[in-house]
Amino acid sequence: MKTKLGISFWLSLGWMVLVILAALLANVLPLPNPNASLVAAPNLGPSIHHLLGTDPNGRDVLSRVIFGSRVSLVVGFGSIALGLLLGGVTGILAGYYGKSVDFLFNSLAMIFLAYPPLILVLALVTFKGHSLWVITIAIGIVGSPLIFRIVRSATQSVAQREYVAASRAIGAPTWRVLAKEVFPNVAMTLVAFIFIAVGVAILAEAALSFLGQSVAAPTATWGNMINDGTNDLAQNPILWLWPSLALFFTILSINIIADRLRVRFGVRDSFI
Amino acid sequence: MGCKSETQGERLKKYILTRLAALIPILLIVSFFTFLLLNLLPGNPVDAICNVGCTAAGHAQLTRELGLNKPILTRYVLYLKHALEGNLGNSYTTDQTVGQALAQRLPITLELMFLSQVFALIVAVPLAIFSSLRPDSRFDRLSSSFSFGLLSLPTFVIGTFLVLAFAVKIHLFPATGYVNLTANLGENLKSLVLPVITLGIGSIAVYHRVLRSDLIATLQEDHITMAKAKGLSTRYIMLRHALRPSTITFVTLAALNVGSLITGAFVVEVIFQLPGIGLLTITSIEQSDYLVVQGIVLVTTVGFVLINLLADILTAVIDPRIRRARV
Amino acid sequence: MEEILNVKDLVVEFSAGPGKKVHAVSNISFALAKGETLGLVGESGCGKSTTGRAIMQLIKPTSGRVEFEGADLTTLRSKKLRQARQGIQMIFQDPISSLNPRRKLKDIVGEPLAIWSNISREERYEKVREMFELVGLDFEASQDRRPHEFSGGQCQRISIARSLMLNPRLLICDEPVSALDVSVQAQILNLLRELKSRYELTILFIAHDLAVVKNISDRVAVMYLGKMCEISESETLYATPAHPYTRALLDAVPEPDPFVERKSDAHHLEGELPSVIDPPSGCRFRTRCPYSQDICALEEPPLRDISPGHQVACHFPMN
Amino acid sequence: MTDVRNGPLLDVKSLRTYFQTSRGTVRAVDDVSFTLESGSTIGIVGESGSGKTVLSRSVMRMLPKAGVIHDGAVLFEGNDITQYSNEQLRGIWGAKIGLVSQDPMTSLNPVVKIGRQITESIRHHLSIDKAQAKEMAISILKSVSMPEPERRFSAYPHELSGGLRQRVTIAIALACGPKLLIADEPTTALDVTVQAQILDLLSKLQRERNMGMILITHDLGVVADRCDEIAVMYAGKIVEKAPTKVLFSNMKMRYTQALIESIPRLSAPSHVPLRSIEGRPPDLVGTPAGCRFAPRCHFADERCRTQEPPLMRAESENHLFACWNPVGGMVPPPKEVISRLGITPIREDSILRSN
Repeated sequence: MKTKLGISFWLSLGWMVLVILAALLANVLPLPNPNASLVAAPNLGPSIHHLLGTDPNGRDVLSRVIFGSRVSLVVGFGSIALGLLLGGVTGILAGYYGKSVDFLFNSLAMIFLAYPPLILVLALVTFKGHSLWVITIAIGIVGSPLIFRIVRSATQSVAQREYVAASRAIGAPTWRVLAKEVFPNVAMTLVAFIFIAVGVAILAEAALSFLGQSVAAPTATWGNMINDGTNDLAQNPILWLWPSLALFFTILSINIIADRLRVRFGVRDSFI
Repeated sequence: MGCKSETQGERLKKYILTRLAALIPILLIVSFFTFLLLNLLPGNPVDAICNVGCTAAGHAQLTRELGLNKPILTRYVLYLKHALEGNLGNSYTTDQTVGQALAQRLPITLELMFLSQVFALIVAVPLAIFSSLRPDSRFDRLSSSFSFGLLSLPTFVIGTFLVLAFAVKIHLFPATGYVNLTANLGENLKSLVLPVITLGIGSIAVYHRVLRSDLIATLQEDHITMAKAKGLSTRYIMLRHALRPSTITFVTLAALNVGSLITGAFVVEVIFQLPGIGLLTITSIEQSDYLVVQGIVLVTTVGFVLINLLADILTAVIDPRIRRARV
Repeated sequence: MEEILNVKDLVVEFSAGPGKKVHAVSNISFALAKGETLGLVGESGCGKSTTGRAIMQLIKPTSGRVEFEGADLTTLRSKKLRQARQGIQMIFQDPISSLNPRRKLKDIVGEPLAIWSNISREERYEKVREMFELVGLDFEASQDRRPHEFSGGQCQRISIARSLMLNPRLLICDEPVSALDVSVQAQILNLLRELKSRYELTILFIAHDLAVVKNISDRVAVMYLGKMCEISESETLYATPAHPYTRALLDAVPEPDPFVERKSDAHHLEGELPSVIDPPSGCRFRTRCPYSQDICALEEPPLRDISPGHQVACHFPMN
Repeated sequence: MTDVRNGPLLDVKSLRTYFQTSRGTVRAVDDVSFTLESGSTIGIVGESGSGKTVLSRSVMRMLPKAGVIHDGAVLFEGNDITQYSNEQLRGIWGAKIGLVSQDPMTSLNPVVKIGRQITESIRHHLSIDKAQAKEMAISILKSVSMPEPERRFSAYPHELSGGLRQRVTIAIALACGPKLLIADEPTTALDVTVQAQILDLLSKLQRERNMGMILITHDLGVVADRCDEIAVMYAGKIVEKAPTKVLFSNMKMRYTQALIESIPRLSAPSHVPLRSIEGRPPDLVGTPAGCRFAPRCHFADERCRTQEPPLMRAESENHLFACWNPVGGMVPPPKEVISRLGITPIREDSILRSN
């Protein structure tokens, strides 16, 4: 029996579609250059020409919010895709084979997990440079041992099920057991966690750029826009508000989507 | 049933000892990787110290002075030897040693993190208990959505919002700055109110959700039905029978959460200009103060590993089954 | 009679932490003749399921030989082993867990053919349809549905259908009816009996219920703590059990008939099952045996013939 | 709440428990009545999904609050406990009604020592001090034949085998000297050799303490020589109820007959085909008109499919059954029809008393 996904799920999905479309079409949309100064007078309020107004440098805020979403989305989805590649594949192998394979990968993951994630990312970014790709890879690497742990434990519980033994008894080769019996059942657990992970990755990037350690200025990111906004908090709080709202609604949507999928797939609510 | 002669206490002691012994190789590997990472990556402390006017000869001499021409393994062993003696090197940019800098900054960050967890637990635990007593009631749904919202709020958004509301608009608390604990306790706490709330809010959401779902699952177990069949009161069952097994995942989670707590602490320190480890890290990175960064990574990592070990021991104390399974 | 399976000195041990070993199966030997059904009984933890899985090579035996149709399965690797295994199939205890919840019934049952034969999809589903009818399932109504929509008994029928797709010679049934209700259990037992005569199957039937085992088996083997205690024709074993453990097992079975007086001399087993990590010396049953003497602790009783076809491992067999 | 009473220890009258789910109303227990005297045992036999566990919880009144509809009365020592407040119920749970549940592996709290799990009940109900409670608990552990009771007192559940754990749950149930013991599949999760020990222990304690016992099981073998009376449940209803020997020798209901014949027996020769019941038990949501067993019954006719058979009395005393085509032909003339759901809901117990 399937539970309904509910209105909150569809609203969240709608918001995500909107954000993704805007990010994809940002170049085509009639927006001024997000990094161009003085496209209009500084510190304008919202108007018909500049829907969200302008910042102290006279840059168009709407344009910056939309272009800023690109960084969040690329880092969020890109890093988790990388994390899945690294952590997901090793997780399935470790969970299914156990023994020495498991020992090897698990020890590696535990070493990675011993580092506080931000420190590791900061170290990587400091020495590799503040480019979008370095940030994405750094967050992906830091996230992969966590994804590994989730996939590994999900695989372990699936591998014990008797249909896996039955498939081996029929004489299925290992790749077939993994592809037809193990993976589809692990994937179910994974989907919900992956969305949460994307949210966490986006938050991580935003925190980095708030600290001035993400993609270098003047590229617009939600994090550095919020940071800029805090400087004028008393005079012009609205500058701080727009990127904060964009970030909040995006993370909320992702969390809601993840939670509804989790309930739908009957996965237990746990962060480990 | 294999070793009935051992008492529970002996088993626990043995468990802790095994875990402590396993800690040494982990710390060695972790510190080596840290060293390797910071040394193999491009970007060189000599470049950082030498400015544009640095000659090639000066460059080479500095490299020799810093011992950077020796093989990496030798350098690691030397670093480790010095580290064990309490010497983590000198900062290039200030006249402090790395050890002094850490000793000055670390207590501030620790106080912030500790207080924020106390705050988070005070709010999250009762919320979770009331939610789990009546899952899907109006209270449960309201508090769940509330924590869902909190979970989606980045620390720096909360922080700046609190500054705007309580410091800029109504001047209730200072927006920035830190008063030393030893100097004036009252002022110290007052200066930490907003940072602690900011940092704690993220933990509230995580703790509430996990403890709630764990309690709900525990309350459905057979042994709870049996406890009810004894005629025990709901309050007693909750405190004596449900909360304790539920704390196991909770403790493990809290330890893992320290990772994101450190991230949060850094951000909070920047917002409120608290002179803790976070602020030190950011400035050191900006100034490529390489030995300071290395020291920070080493200390936080060791601390992180120790906290997770503590959590493991704590779960073994709570759950007698673990002692046997993991030894 | 032609032997189809010959298990010789099978040993399965698992590691249980440093210096500790679980002696799950210790030196088990037995043979199955073509077309016969051997029941394997014992309490939980006696190693009967491990034996079944070790024969199938789902668990690697620590030592010993498993000869199936002349070939020693323990020496075969990967592809060869997979091919040899086609002749042996297995049915598991938990009917729900033995079917992948994400796949459709027709694909679950058709899976063996998808792996081993090159026939087209249509031909494959045609064979699946025939098998569905054989085990009493409606193909049209159920082919596109997933396992959770079916009851335990129906799921067990699906498992049986899947196991028969490759025309196996040997069927290993690991507690196939213990998770089912009595009324459904009878359906499955009857179905197995019918299929056995139709396909001339040899069956290794692993179960803890002695009455169920008696109903379906030609011969019965009793295991205790990883060791074989007694093996015999089923009528002989049930009428004149020679091992004190067999006797105790039989006495413990509650008979669903209030008019059958419970035997006053029935001896119920006292004490606890010893640990498989550190099993008792000599005869493993001696710690709970009412007839145990000094020699039982010192010397392990070998499995020996006490009458034609009746073997027992006891220093002081009954009767 | 007096002990001076004339009625039986337990008198269950037309008990109904329905659950409201998204699929519809599940009629888990549907018009069940029976009585139980002190010192006697009633066996409730049914397959999975027949509602026997819900029945035991309904008798104790231990049901979730939301989405449950109940009706009928449960007179325990003459008082209708369906009218009790939660506070009153907690006063009899553990003190006067003890519960032994199915799986000893999950029914003990894994992180609480065994001693505490026994004493907390004693201390709650009897308000005595810690030392006395410990003494009592150890003597109860002795009475359930627990080896080394003093040492087990401070052990954790995972250190015990399944059989010993079930002894602990029995000790817990008996701690305060209950009048009624409900054993819900007490041996299903145990091996056959341990099962015999536990069942013997239960019967012994029940006789010694003159308790009433409800023994719930799916295994007719378990109830055959340990119950005074047996009630067979099918799809939420009692379909036949009789003293044990009468039920086995002179069953009337076709389901009871099929159930008994489908069990493989040690005394039967090998390779005899078993009587099987085709199909599966009905879904308890929207049960069809007529006899609930009709779709699986070889003897079902038009009437069975359209008209629900009431509980009727057989020739022997205390033997009730619900079947239009009973084994051995229809014995009671139609005027002796005892109850007919929805038409004349006469309670079974009133008929029994008018006997």
